[in-house]
Amino acid sequence: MQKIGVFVCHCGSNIAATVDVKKVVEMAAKEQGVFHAEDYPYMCSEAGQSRIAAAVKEKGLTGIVVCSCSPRMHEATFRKAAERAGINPYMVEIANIREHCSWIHKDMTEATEKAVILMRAAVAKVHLNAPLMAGESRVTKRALVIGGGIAGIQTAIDIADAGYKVDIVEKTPSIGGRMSQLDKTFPTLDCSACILTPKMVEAASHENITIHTWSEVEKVSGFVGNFTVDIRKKARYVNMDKCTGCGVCQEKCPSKKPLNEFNRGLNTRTAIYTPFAQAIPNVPVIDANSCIKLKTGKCGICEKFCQVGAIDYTQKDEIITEQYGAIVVATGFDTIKLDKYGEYAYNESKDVITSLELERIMNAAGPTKGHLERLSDGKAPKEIVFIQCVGSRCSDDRGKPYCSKICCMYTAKHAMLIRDKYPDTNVTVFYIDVRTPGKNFDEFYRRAVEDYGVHYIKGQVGKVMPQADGSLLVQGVDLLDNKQILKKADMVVLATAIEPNPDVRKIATMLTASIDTNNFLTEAHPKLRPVESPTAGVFLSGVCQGPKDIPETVAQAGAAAVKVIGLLAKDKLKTNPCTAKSDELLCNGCSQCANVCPYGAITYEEKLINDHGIRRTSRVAVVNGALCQGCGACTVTCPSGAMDLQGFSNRQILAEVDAICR
Amino acid sequence: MYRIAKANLNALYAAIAASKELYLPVRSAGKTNFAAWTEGAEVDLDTLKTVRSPKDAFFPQSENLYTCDRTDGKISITPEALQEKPFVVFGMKACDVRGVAVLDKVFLSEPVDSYYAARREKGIIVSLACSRPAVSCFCQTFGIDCAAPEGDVATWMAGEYLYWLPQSEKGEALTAELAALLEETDDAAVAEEKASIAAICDRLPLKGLSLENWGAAAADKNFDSPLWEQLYKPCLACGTCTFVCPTCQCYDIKDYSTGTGVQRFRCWDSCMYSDFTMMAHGNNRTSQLQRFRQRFMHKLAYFPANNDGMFSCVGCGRCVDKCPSHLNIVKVIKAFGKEGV
Amino acid sequence: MQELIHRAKSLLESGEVSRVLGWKKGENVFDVEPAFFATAEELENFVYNGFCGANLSKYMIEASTWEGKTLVFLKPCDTYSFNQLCKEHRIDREKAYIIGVGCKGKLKAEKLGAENILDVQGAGYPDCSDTLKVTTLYGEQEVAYKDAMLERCHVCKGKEHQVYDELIGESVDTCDADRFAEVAKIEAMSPEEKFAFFQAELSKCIRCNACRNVCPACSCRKCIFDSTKFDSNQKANTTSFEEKMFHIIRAFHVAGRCTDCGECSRVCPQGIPLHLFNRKFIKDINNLYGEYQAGVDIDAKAPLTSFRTDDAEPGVGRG
Amino acid sequence: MPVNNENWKPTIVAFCCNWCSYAGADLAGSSRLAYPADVKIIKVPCSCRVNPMFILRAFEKGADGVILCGCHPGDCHYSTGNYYARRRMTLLFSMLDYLGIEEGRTRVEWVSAAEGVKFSETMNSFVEKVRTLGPSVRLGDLRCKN
Repeated sequence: MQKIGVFVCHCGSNIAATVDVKKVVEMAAKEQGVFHAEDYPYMCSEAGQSRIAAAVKEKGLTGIVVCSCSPRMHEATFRKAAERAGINPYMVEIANIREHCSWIHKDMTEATEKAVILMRAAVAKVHLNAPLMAGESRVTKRALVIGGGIAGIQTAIDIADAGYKVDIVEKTPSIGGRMSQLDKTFPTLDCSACILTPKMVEAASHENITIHTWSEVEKVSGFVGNFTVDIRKKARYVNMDKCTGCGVCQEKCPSKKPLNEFNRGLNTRTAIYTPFAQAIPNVPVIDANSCIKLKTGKCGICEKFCQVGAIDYTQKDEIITEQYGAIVVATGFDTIKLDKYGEYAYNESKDVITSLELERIMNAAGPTKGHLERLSDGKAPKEIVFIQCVGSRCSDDRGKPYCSKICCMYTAKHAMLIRDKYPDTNVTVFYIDVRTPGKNFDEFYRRAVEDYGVHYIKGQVGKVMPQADGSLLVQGVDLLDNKQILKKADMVVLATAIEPNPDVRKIATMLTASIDTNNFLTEAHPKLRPVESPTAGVFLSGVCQGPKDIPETVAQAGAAAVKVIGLLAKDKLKTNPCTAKSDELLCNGCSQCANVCPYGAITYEEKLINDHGIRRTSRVAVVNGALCQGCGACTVTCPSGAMDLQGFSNRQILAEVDAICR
Repeated sequence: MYRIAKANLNALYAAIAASKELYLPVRSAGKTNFAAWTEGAEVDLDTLKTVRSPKDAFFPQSENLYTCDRTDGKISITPEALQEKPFVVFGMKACDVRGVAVLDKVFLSEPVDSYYAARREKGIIVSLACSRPAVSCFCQTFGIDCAAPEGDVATWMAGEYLYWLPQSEKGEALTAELAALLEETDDAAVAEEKASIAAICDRLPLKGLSLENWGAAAADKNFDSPLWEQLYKPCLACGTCTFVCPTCQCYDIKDYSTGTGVQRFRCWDSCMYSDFTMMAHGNNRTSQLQRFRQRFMHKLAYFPANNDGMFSCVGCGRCVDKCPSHLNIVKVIKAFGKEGV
Repeated sequence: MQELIHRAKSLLESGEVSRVLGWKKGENVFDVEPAFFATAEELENFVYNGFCGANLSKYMIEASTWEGKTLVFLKPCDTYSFNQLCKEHRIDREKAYIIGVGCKGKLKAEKLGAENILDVQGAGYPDCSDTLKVTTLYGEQEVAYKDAMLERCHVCKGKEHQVYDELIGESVDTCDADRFAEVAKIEAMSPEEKFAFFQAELSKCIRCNACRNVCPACSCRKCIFDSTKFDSNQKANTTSFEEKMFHIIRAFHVAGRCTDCGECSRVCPQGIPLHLFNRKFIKDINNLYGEYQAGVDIDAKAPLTSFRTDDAEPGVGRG
Repeated sequence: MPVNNENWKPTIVAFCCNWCSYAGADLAGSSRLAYPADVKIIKVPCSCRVNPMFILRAFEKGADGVILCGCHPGDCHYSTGNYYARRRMTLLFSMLDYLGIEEGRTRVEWVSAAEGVKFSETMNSFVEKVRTLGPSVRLGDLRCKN
């Protein structure tokens, strides 16, 4: 029989304005087993918590119900408070009378009635709570970073600097990511490569960092502190140890047709290639889909010219298995496909390009060697129109509902750079809003308008029409002047929305990390835990969590690293004690529970069972508490009810049901 | 002796139901069981044996004993009201009527079970002779004459009439109440019917079933017999035999949570069940052999030992018909009778 | 039948098996009981005829814990249950010597008017006849064999044994009805009709647990309706709810494991068509997750312990 | 059995998984998206924790509607839990329909932590549906209704 204390929080007026907390206290006091009930303005405050401790001491409470905000907010707080007061932390239950009650109901009578019922359900549950002890599990002091862009690189360097081993898995042949594709960066106009390359080199040469490029995460099992990850190292067909990066193979390769991914397909590359000059590692890969030797067996030119004998056509994909304590997702982004935006004529005209393509065109290592020219005829454009929010802030299902955040600034950057380098080229920007909330951002934008004469028009473009003479007719609207605009242009640049790398879905599933409707990974808490995933041991770095620019990405990368370091610094972790447990007297040994366990936490043993004096040897299920994550799938599969979940036992949940329905 | 035309029985039922509850065999979803009579109910007096016995009328499968309620921190206890309205159980067979006598031994001896006693007081038994006894019947073994059933009123179906004979004060009173529907007649038809029934009873395969080696003396004698080991094996440990039996009287007491309290109720239990008389330390009978033995030893040895030789089996044969494994009390009686001990 | 007895005796004598699990003569031709035989003399009471409906697989759970092998006679449909129990580690295949016996359809004595039967001719095996001659207390009658068969024999899954060591005796195909026709008929009813139908059937339930205890899939050491784990051991029969809860949950617990052996309906003293619950789940599983017959493949993934990412959503097809 | 009594309030039990739907309900709360107070939420770690027994028990004790909310298929915190829950509930609901229990009394809805709006809309429409059906009598135990 429990002695239960019920503590009702006002949460200032958040609860008390809608729920009659005194009434809840009054009703609680009448519940069976309730020996103490009180209310307080802020239960979570120091003073509030010490009231709990005082009541525990005075009344000898064995269980606690706090009627307050969501347990997702303060369950941990109250469990700690209980522990300090000398009660097992799992003897605490929260009745959520804020998010699930006071905030959604207006009528005080109704809300109070509901709060009383929620309180009763929690009291009914606590009656059946049992003290639970957290177990311990070891921490593997090594981190995995998925994605080798600036986010992944920065996270890896920060973790490595703290003295922990880090592996980066990058699916392309080189680390560097999107940032390596950029020409200049806003708002300082630094050369992107100039600031990124040293970081890449630092990562590559760091004694604690291992880089797996041309590799993908294949399988993840385990849990925080103890992940086991299979990494597929795709066949490179080039021996990394022998290759000197001389580049002869690429010069000689006769297969020159594949589109150059690094240059966004604006030109071609060879079948054996390094994506860009500063690639790390500076070892080419052979694109098996284009390589003549691999496709037909004839050719072998690269092998012939390679002086160190690094070419190896017999290489196979290799799966390596590694142990990690923490995993950081830094999978970055891509621009959305524009297939649904036929009005911009992106697929019709070579002179309608995305901003990222413009980056490559502006870049000295790009398809035009840095000359601003039309891809259709190589002529210098004299009229350029930028269109903002292509696919961003979109209310229909063609695009994304969110703001891609970086477009306003990079468009200002592009416009400014063009006006600077090609003063006789006119630049017009169609925008919905210009958003410049960042350090030196608005100043930067104003310079584009005021100093560089970029023509900003508030309004949307309805249609881009390729003309017979090769020019483009842009039909838009000027909302400030309230008039239709028809503008002839030589080039149209689309500020295309960004979206999480499409592979993130697969990775999130492997990691059991949740993703939102836009495929961005979900944070454990949007404000208070923005770099952690809800899945313990999985952290978020960069745009995989939400649109952000480079400094924000680097900041988040560092934050994720700190979280990882904090985890790896521990030798042991407390495990969740709310795990499944099998009653061996009832277990049939039928194996159904093991079939549904996602963690392989259930095994079977032949055991001598003493059932009230009747001895028998039986096959029974045994749960590994360190592996079990407490989902409860096994409990429902078990027909005899032998398998139960601690903290959410059958009888506890039924007690809640009964209390609600009574 | 009275009689009423079969065609007029509905009027009889209605007349009884006007002032009393009336339970009688009703066919529903393909089976005949005792149920409360309602206008339009499919009364079935032709089926010899209802699936469950009419013992429900006096000892229901589940019944409330009292209700505890805790509202506003105060506890109230309300005992279940005893049966007040008189009721008639119509169409009970001779074996089932004897079954009630067995229950009386249990529930009316000290301490008297007030719930049962109230029902016995208010209940009027109108029995019905068995015009077509069945192969599983062995009531003769227990000295029951299915042609002349006991009860407050005994009835016979013969020709186009139901013949009606009050046999007790209660029966006389009921007859008086129904006088308008009953006509006086002589015994001739009933005597003929009795003779016809007796002729059939003579041909019943279990006619000569002997209770030799049973009775009070068997309590110690049969307990350790190796025969149990062979007999119990096919037993599924279900409660079919118990729940169709007119004399099984074991019950469990449980609490049903109403949210603000409990309803304490009792419900039939079966000694065949593995959780029968479960206690904190487990069960006192740990094997199905023990449970199986208990059921038959109780009916054929312990009960007679404690009740002046009265067996707690009335030979209705329901368990013979219904056992999923075709095990039954007859096989047990015979096993010991044939082989001795 | 003599062949079966002969074979059993020789296996007993050779010591290959320690006992025989089969059917034993009763008081009457139809009250055959499942039985263990330890000696050749005992086997004189062995019987195999049209009334041997009892599925012996479940008795192998206990027999698996005994010393030595048990010779068990299994009809084709019983072998599904045997396999399913092997899959669930409830019985040990190594402890069983299985003689698969032929089946020509099994009889339900009730359909012959069981309570008055003195004798039935024509139900013997292997020489059963198309017409049964039934002698009753009240005269003789003839009944077509088919008309007296158990419901399950009309929707027989086939006469192939799924597991055996040897086969004795021929079978006759008895399937002459659509296994899911009854379920489909109910599905087509209005909710009110459905409710009325099941309410009438289930209100007969006396909670005797015969359906559960005979069921080879209900092999739990302790049923949740007997244990305190769910506060579900009420045993009560007071309202319309307990029986529904019991039968829904029982059907749910055996969903994907029930081989549709029909024992539940065979043994129900109140004649409740309990197979309609299990068969509803089987029909749904077949429709939604692909054809699945429990007891065929020991290694197959059971429908409720597996999934597809594109499974139908709950309530699919609801109005 | 629809009732005309406008004051009648249904009892609705909502099982919500801890990771998505419970958080979705929290979001509905912090976004002040109203839904009827008839809905009472029980937190479970995952939709796969919900035993059909819980649902029947709710009806037994007088619930008029039971709804189960979990992560969207593919997004389960435990990767596969809601897939099992989906099959279980599909079969259970099908059985309840088969027994003639009004189909509007049970529902499964996948609600993510980000879908406060969906949570609120789901509850509004579910309660509305149950209200039109009236008090549940086909699955209740009369003992707790007196």
